[in-house]
Amino acid sequence: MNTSVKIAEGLILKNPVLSASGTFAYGEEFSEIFDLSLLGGIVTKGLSLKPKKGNPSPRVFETTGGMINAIGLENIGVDAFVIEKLPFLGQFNAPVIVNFFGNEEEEYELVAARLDVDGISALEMNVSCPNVKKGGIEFGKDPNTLLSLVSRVRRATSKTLFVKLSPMVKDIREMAIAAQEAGADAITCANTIPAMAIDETTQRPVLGNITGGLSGPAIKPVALKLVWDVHQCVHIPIVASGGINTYHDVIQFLLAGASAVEVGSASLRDPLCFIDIIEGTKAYLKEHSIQSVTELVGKLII
Amino acid sequence: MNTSVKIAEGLILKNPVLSASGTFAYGEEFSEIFDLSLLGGIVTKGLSLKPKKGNPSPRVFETTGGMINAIGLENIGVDAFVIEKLPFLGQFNAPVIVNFFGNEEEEYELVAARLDVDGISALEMNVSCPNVKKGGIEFGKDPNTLLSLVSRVRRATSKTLFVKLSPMVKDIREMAIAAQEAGADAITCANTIPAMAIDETTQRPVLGNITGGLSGPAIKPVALKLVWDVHQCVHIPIVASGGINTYHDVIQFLLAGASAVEVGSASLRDPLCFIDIIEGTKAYLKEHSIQSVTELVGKLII
Amino acid sequence: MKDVRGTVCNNTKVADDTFLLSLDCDLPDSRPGQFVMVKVACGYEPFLRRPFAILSNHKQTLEILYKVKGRGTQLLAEKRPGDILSILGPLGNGFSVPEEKRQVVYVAGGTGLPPVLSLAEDLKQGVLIFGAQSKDQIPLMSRISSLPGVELKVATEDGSYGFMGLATDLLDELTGNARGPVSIYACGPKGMLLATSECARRTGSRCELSLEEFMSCGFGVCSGCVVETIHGNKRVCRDGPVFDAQDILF
Amino acid sequence: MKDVRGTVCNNTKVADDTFLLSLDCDLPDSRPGQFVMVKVACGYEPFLRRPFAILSNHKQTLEILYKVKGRGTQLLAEKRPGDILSILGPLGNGFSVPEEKRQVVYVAGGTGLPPVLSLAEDLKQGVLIFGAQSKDQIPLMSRISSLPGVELKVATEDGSYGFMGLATDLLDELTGNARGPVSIYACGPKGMLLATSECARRTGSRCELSLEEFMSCGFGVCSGCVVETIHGNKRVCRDGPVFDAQDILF
Ligand SMILES: Cc1cc2nc3c(=O)[nH]c(=O)nc-3n(C[C@H](O)[C@H](O)[C@H](O)COP(=O)(O)OP(=O)(O)OC[C@H]3O[C@@H](n4cnc5c(N)ncnc54)[C@H](O)[C@@H]3O)c2cc1C
Ligand SMILES: Cc1cc2nc3c(=O)[nH]c(=O)nc-3n(C[C@H](O)[C@H](O)[C@H](O)COP(=O)(O)OP(=O)(O)OC[C@H]3O[C@@H](n4cnc5c(N)ncnc54)[C@H](O)[C@@H]3O)c2cc1C
Ligand SMILES: Cc1cc2nc3c(=O)[nH]c(=O)nc-3n(C[C@H](O)[C@H](O)[C@H](O)COP(=O)(O)O)c2cc1C
Ligand SMILES: Cc1cc2nc3c(=O)[nH]c(=O)nc-3n(C[C@H](O)[C@H](O)[C@H](O)COP(=O)(O)O)c2cc1C
Ligand code: FES
Ligand code: FES
Repeated sequence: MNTSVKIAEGLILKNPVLSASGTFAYGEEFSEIFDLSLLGGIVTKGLSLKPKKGNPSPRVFETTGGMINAIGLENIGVDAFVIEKLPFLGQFNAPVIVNFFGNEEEEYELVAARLDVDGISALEMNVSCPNVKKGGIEFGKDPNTLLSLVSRVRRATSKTLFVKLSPMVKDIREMAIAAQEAGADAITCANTIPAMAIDETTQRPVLGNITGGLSGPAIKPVALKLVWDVHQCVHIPIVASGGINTYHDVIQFLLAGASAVEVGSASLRDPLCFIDIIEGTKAYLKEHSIQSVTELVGKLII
Repeated sequence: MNTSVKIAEGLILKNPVLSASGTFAYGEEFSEIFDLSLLGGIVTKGLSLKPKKGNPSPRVFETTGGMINAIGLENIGVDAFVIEKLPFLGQFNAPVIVNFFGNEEEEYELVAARLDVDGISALEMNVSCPNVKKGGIEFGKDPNTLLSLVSRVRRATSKTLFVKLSPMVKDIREMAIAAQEAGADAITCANTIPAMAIDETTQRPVLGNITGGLSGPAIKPVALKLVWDVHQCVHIPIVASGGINTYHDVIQFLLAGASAVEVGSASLRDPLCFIDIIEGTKAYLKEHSIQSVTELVGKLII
Repeated sequence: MKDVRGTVCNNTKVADDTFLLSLDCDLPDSRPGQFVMVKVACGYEPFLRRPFAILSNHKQTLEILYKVKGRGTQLLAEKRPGDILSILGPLGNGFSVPEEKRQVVYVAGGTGLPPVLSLAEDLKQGVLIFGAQSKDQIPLMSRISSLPGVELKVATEDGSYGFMGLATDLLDELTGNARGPVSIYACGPKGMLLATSECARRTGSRCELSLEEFMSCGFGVCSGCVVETIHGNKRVCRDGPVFDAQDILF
Repeated sequence: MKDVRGTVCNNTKVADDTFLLSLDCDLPDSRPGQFVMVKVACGYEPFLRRPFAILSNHKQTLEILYKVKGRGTQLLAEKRPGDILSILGPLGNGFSVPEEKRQVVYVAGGTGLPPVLSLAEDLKQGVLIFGAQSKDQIPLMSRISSLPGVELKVATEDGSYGFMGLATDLLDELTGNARGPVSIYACGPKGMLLATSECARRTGSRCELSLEEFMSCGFGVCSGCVVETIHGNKRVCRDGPVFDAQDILF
């Protein structure tokens, strides 16, 4: 039985189960509880050029079947990551996929260039960030903006490049096509859904940042649809993100067209869920006499 | 204590709690279990020019904190509604708000015109329908398309006009502004979120239509954010829809900027929830010494 | 239809994964074939109610016979005497009363037993054919056997009890040998209903089927549970669950 | 940190809405001030674990003292002996050991009792000031009173027990009269911690505060629980929950 999937020439995952950005920090804490070499890949917290302080507290709130976060992309910055965190991640036998973002095209480019170092297998661009030069509209909202941004980043790095899309767009397909056209090697589909919580006793927003992003099982049906849509229109691999909690979810996302999945919020509640998910996936393959994970990708029977 | 809210010149709701389209049919079934006169308003199933058969079964699927439906807008058609259902609804002391849709601009116009009859207090346009003349892209995805559509319908009817937006757009604010500019009296915010379910044991989609729309508590945080966004940019009233289950939700949506709310999926599981929600809202007002519901609208403390 | 509170009196295992739940509750009078929507949890997990046939509803006591399939029925199986459930019902149309002088045959497969058993307990006549996979899957044997006027015939697929084969094999035999007109009442898996309906057509029997579809509301407002009939889409929860077999487009 | 299974031994009400839970579980050794993340339900309702201080953790027995606040703690209160919970821990840093010759004062308000009580049971010295709204809100009185070497002082806001007023009033008095250097260990509502920290500054006492923030992971990966300190943002779950009072920017 073969659980490995090839995402790009330089990137073969031993299994399709990755961590997700922002729910795995830089790997250190999780390494205390399981061997990170078991993972298909390690996706790290989103990095910016300079360290970022993030949003005021409260930053997280639980909702029905999920949670809203408004961390505000707090991170140690790309330099500190390369110097302080990357060597640690090098110990494990799992590709390191570094999530990053910027506030303008140039910052994306600079961060990507700075991450073109050994020990990193791929970059994941978070395009759900406001473009400060364009009045704060997210890069991931318009296909032309995205095409231009991804093209610049593509030229700035030799690494395998994932583009992580925003879910809340007019048509995710045109975004995926733009990313592919600009040279992305894979599409991560998708980020959290914009959301909000209000405490009616105080009559105030719950989160320090007022709004945040919804994740967890609540959004799984939405993410599944997005992956299915993207699968209809691109030929590069899709990495699914959104509400993956069990191996059932993994199989469903593979069938919808994903080649791999990222597990985010689920690992906040259950740090060992990765192991259950990987084992469950293997057991499913065995039970259904499927030789290779890749046989399932996009094979939804209509 | 005053629970009434004014939506337009001709439309004052005795309380801000309405039924939602597609979860209340034409009112007959619910009338067996409670007095519909208690409602702030009755929103009926979406009507088309001709009767519509809808999608193949299965049509509904439960998900974490919600459900996906792919009913496919099955309805009896506008003529049968006016003749067979409207007289029944006339018995109750609650405004009747008729949801409708079309497959092209002209159909919307014709349905609206046909509904310009006594016994109907307002129309609610569902714009989450594919525009068959424009390659099947939803009317509610593009502000110019929406502006043109709503303008035509506006001319076709003398009724109070709600425009019910799609949640999955680039920026809900530009859609709300377009609707307002075209003469809408209120914005219903918002419809279900596109979603999908897969059964990994059969490797098939669960729903006959493959994809459907997600509703229920799972989407509440998303709907709340959309209402908050829309509230920043329009001056016409907002009617909230999405995951409203309790009076807590009602107060939260009012604070975010809604003048009234629609209760959909919650009433499928609990047909009597309307009464609890209305009573709970009153109790909240009393407890907080608030004279009128309208004092809460948009009064989120930042 | 009313939304009533039911207090669990008993919730006992009566066969493999199968439980008999009795509730103290003030449900309005119902007819065999009608059902209730049960809220199995207070929160939103699961979000929707679950439909169950009314096995009996007399003197403030409601009986439900159910099989554990997923988490909803699992939660139900965890209920203890004294727990309170919200019950919406009675819902749906129920079986029609057979014309006089007709021989009555009930056909039930698996979890399709409750509605037809309810009818048999009401009519106190006829033959009840019950099909199951094996002996361990047969609930309420002694209750059914001791029903006055009703004869029980059991078919098991593995032959561990009664006739080895399908319930519909027994039905074919019975209708083949019948001397007068027959009325068939059936509930069970789709394949069984199809075969039953075929048999009825062949033998010119009257035949009513109680259908199952996944339901969200259960009282007719969402159109989530439709089935195609010769009269167009019909809601299983409101226009059924009992339909004339001739009307169904399988 | 390990994810261990805990079997409920006891889950008893010890004050208004307050329960003492003891679990049979193989949690690694811990220090006072550390905490665990408890999964209160198997499904997704609620989705996240809940943080609770470790009251004690000896000989395979873990004790948690908790107050019912919302649905998570409500579900916990419904657990019965034999039920199994998933426990992640020990988490966080815990209190530091006081230097010799220092007078130790513990200040606890409401649900802030467990971490400081845990420390008092460990150090077996000092004065424990506990503040509550009223008498009914005071748990484990006899256990605390009988602690060797520890003196208990209670303040209730309504005066129904002990001193009428705030815990920090008692603290002010105590530190005012103290003859040598004092080490203060506090956990409780924000206002209490602020006043405690003020008092420590005024009197030149060492002071450690155990903070609470809403947590999603509890082990440092999400940055959901940060607090501002003079050293920048710190994660309450990982860099705390115990902080030097001087570092916190209230
Ligand atoms: C009118 C009626 C009467 C009934 N009477 C009885 C009775 O008396 N006794 C009894 O035991 N059962 C009865 N049932 C069946 C019973 O309602 C189900 O077994 C129960 O709802 C299962 O709930 P669950 O939460 O345990 O399972 P779930 O976890 O909800 O699912 C069980 C199975 O159904 C599948 N499923 C769920 N939704 C769909 C969908 N939309 N399309 C296709 N498959 C789906 C799931 O994948 C799973 O395999 C009746 C059903 C109906 C409609
Ligand atoms: C390190 C640590 C140790 C603790 N130790 C103990 C202990 O030993 N004993 C004890 O009783 N309690 C302790 N607590 C508090 C305990 O964790 C909470 O009371 C518990 O999680 C409440 O869960 P619930 O589901 O019952 O309430 P919930 O329903 O989750 O909420 C309770 C209240 O918190 C509010 N709330 C929820 N999320 C947020 C947010 N993001 N921002 C602001 N408000 C929010 C809700 O609105 C509600 O008022 C500790 C907390 C921490 C962080
Ligand atoms: C606390 C938190 C922090 C996150 N931070 C990032 C981030 O820095 N960059 C990013 O691209 N996505 C971030 N995400 C999004 C997740 O990587 C993931 O795409 C999303 O949560 C949906 O998956 P899930 O439902 O499995 O959590 C974050 C999510 C959470 C919950
Ligand atoms: C079964 C079902 C059918 C629906 N049919 C319609 C419809 O015909 N027209 C429409 O505008 N919205 C329709 N909706 C959307 C609801 O009116 C509502 O906007 C949505 O479900 C979100 O609210 P909720 O979470 O309270 O259900 C339907 C929703 C459901 C669940
Ligand atoms: S389940 Fe809603 S109409 Fe039948
Ligand atoms: S709760 Fe996740 S970092 Fe503290």
